[in-house]
Amino acid sequence: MDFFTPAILFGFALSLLIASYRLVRGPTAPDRVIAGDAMASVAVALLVFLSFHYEEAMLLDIALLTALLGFIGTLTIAKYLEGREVAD
Amino acid sequence: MGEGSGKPNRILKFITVFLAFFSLWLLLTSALKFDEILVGAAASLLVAYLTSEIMVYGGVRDKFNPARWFWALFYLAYYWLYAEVKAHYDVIRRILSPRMPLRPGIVRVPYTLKSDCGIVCVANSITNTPGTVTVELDEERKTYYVHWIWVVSPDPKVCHREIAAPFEKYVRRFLG
Amino acid sequence: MMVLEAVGLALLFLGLFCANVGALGLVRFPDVFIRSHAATVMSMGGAVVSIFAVALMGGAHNPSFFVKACLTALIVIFTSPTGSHAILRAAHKSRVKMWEGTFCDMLREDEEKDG
Amino acid sequence: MKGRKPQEGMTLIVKTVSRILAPVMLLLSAYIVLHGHLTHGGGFQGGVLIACALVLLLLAFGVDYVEGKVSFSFGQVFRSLGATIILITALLGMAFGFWFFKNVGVYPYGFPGGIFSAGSLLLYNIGEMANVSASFLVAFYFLVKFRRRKR
Repeated sequence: MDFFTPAILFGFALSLLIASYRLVRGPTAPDRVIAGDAMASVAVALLVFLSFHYEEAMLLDIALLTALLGFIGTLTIAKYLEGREVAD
Repeated sequence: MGEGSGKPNRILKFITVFLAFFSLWLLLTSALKFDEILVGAAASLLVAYLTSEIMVYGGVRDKFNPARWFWALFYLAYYWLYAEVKAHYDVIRRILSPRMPLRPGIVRVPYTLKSDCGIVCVANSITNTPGTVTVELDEERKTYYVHWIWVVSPDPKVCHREIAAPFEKYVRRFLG
Repeated sequence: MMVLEAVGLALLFLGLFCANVGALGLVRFPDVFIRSHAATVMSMGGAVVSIFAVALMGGAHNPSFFVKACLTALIVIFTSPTGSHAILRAAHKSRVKMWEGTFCDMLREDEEKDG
Repeated sequence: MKGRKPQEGMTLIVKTVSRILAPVMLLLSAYIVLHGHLTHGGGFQGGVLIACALVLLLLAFGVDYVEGKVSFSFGQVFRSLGATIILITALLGMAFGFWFFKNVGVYPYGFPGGIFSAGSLLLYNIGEMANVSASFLVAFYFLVKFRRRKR
């Protein structure tokens, strides 16, 4: 198992790197939000893998909360882009 | 929502939500010690008391029907082993081919479901399969507006047959 | 237990392949709506399959790890399509320019018909 | 839906998903607060998560819905209640003959690693959770109302 760990980490890092091109470059704001959302879910997977590798159960809680809080951020930006107030 | 307005139904709803939260707490702590169970029961009692009206609409009796659970499991197996794999293969082929065959468009997809949870389950299933994304939901016309990566035909009947019908057929059995 | 670990490892590499291909599609596709399909490949095929694979690998020795990781995957399955739907609806309402080769746009037609 | 006044909140999909997720977030915050002395996290993090659950409902359903459930004055009262619990916990240390904020065992200690093993730290976490969650909620209400009056 430890033999494959560098390859797995490299795969995660490569996908995050390629997607961050769209995050930096994206012509409109929804492009950036879509790329950031996808990167957040891959980062959750990376946290779960690190929790397995270091045998650290607390990283799982952090992954759970990252998945939940990214959703709230996406909804907030969506409401802002629709051109409405947060309240209604 | 008309059936969910009696006192026995409210108590039944409360018990259902409490059981769900208590099992979630046991899964989270994953330790069967006495103090964990005591504190977890207290916390899930409090949260269920506060939120059981928000969480479950309508009646609660049919949620314990075993036939519905069987159909839900069947739907999960169909969804993860056939629909997702097929859609992923299709979109990955389009990404990797050098000429990128694309014919995108937003089409109307009518639906015939009644309950809120069923509508949302089908909409999220459509979004979760790559190739189709639900952009807008119109409750009065009973229509999803779906962005499709390869529009076969803009006719709503063809779109319903290609996109929503395989999910609706099973979701109707367990969510109505 | 070796079988579970081998299956988990194979699934993990499949998930990594999907994540990289989805990221590539995110770069190559021409507009927001089409890019969201690639983002779905990244979050469903990449993240959820990887989480499930790691859950299989760790769950061989430690059942609570399996349960918590599957809970994380469930939350990703619930939230990812909803966020995608909300952001695309906002993009369509704020008139983000669509690709020139777009075949049809029924939603805009219906909105203009209603006035 | 179209051509008339815009609907309150977001679409049915977002409403239903946030209706299911917000109670789960409340339970997770209870887990974080009550295990505050065993894991990372504690009163502040749990309180922020409660405020996040209410903000999720506020985004999905609109501010009038959330104010019908948790009113502004209830938030103020709850915040003061949390501060009072923190003060009582701090004074307990002096009441038992030690210094300010000394951790004392107001209930019998359990075995190490259990929930009942922390003395008055558990009470402090709960008070901080009440204070922080209500403060964040009141701050969000202030922001929303200020924006509305300006328009």
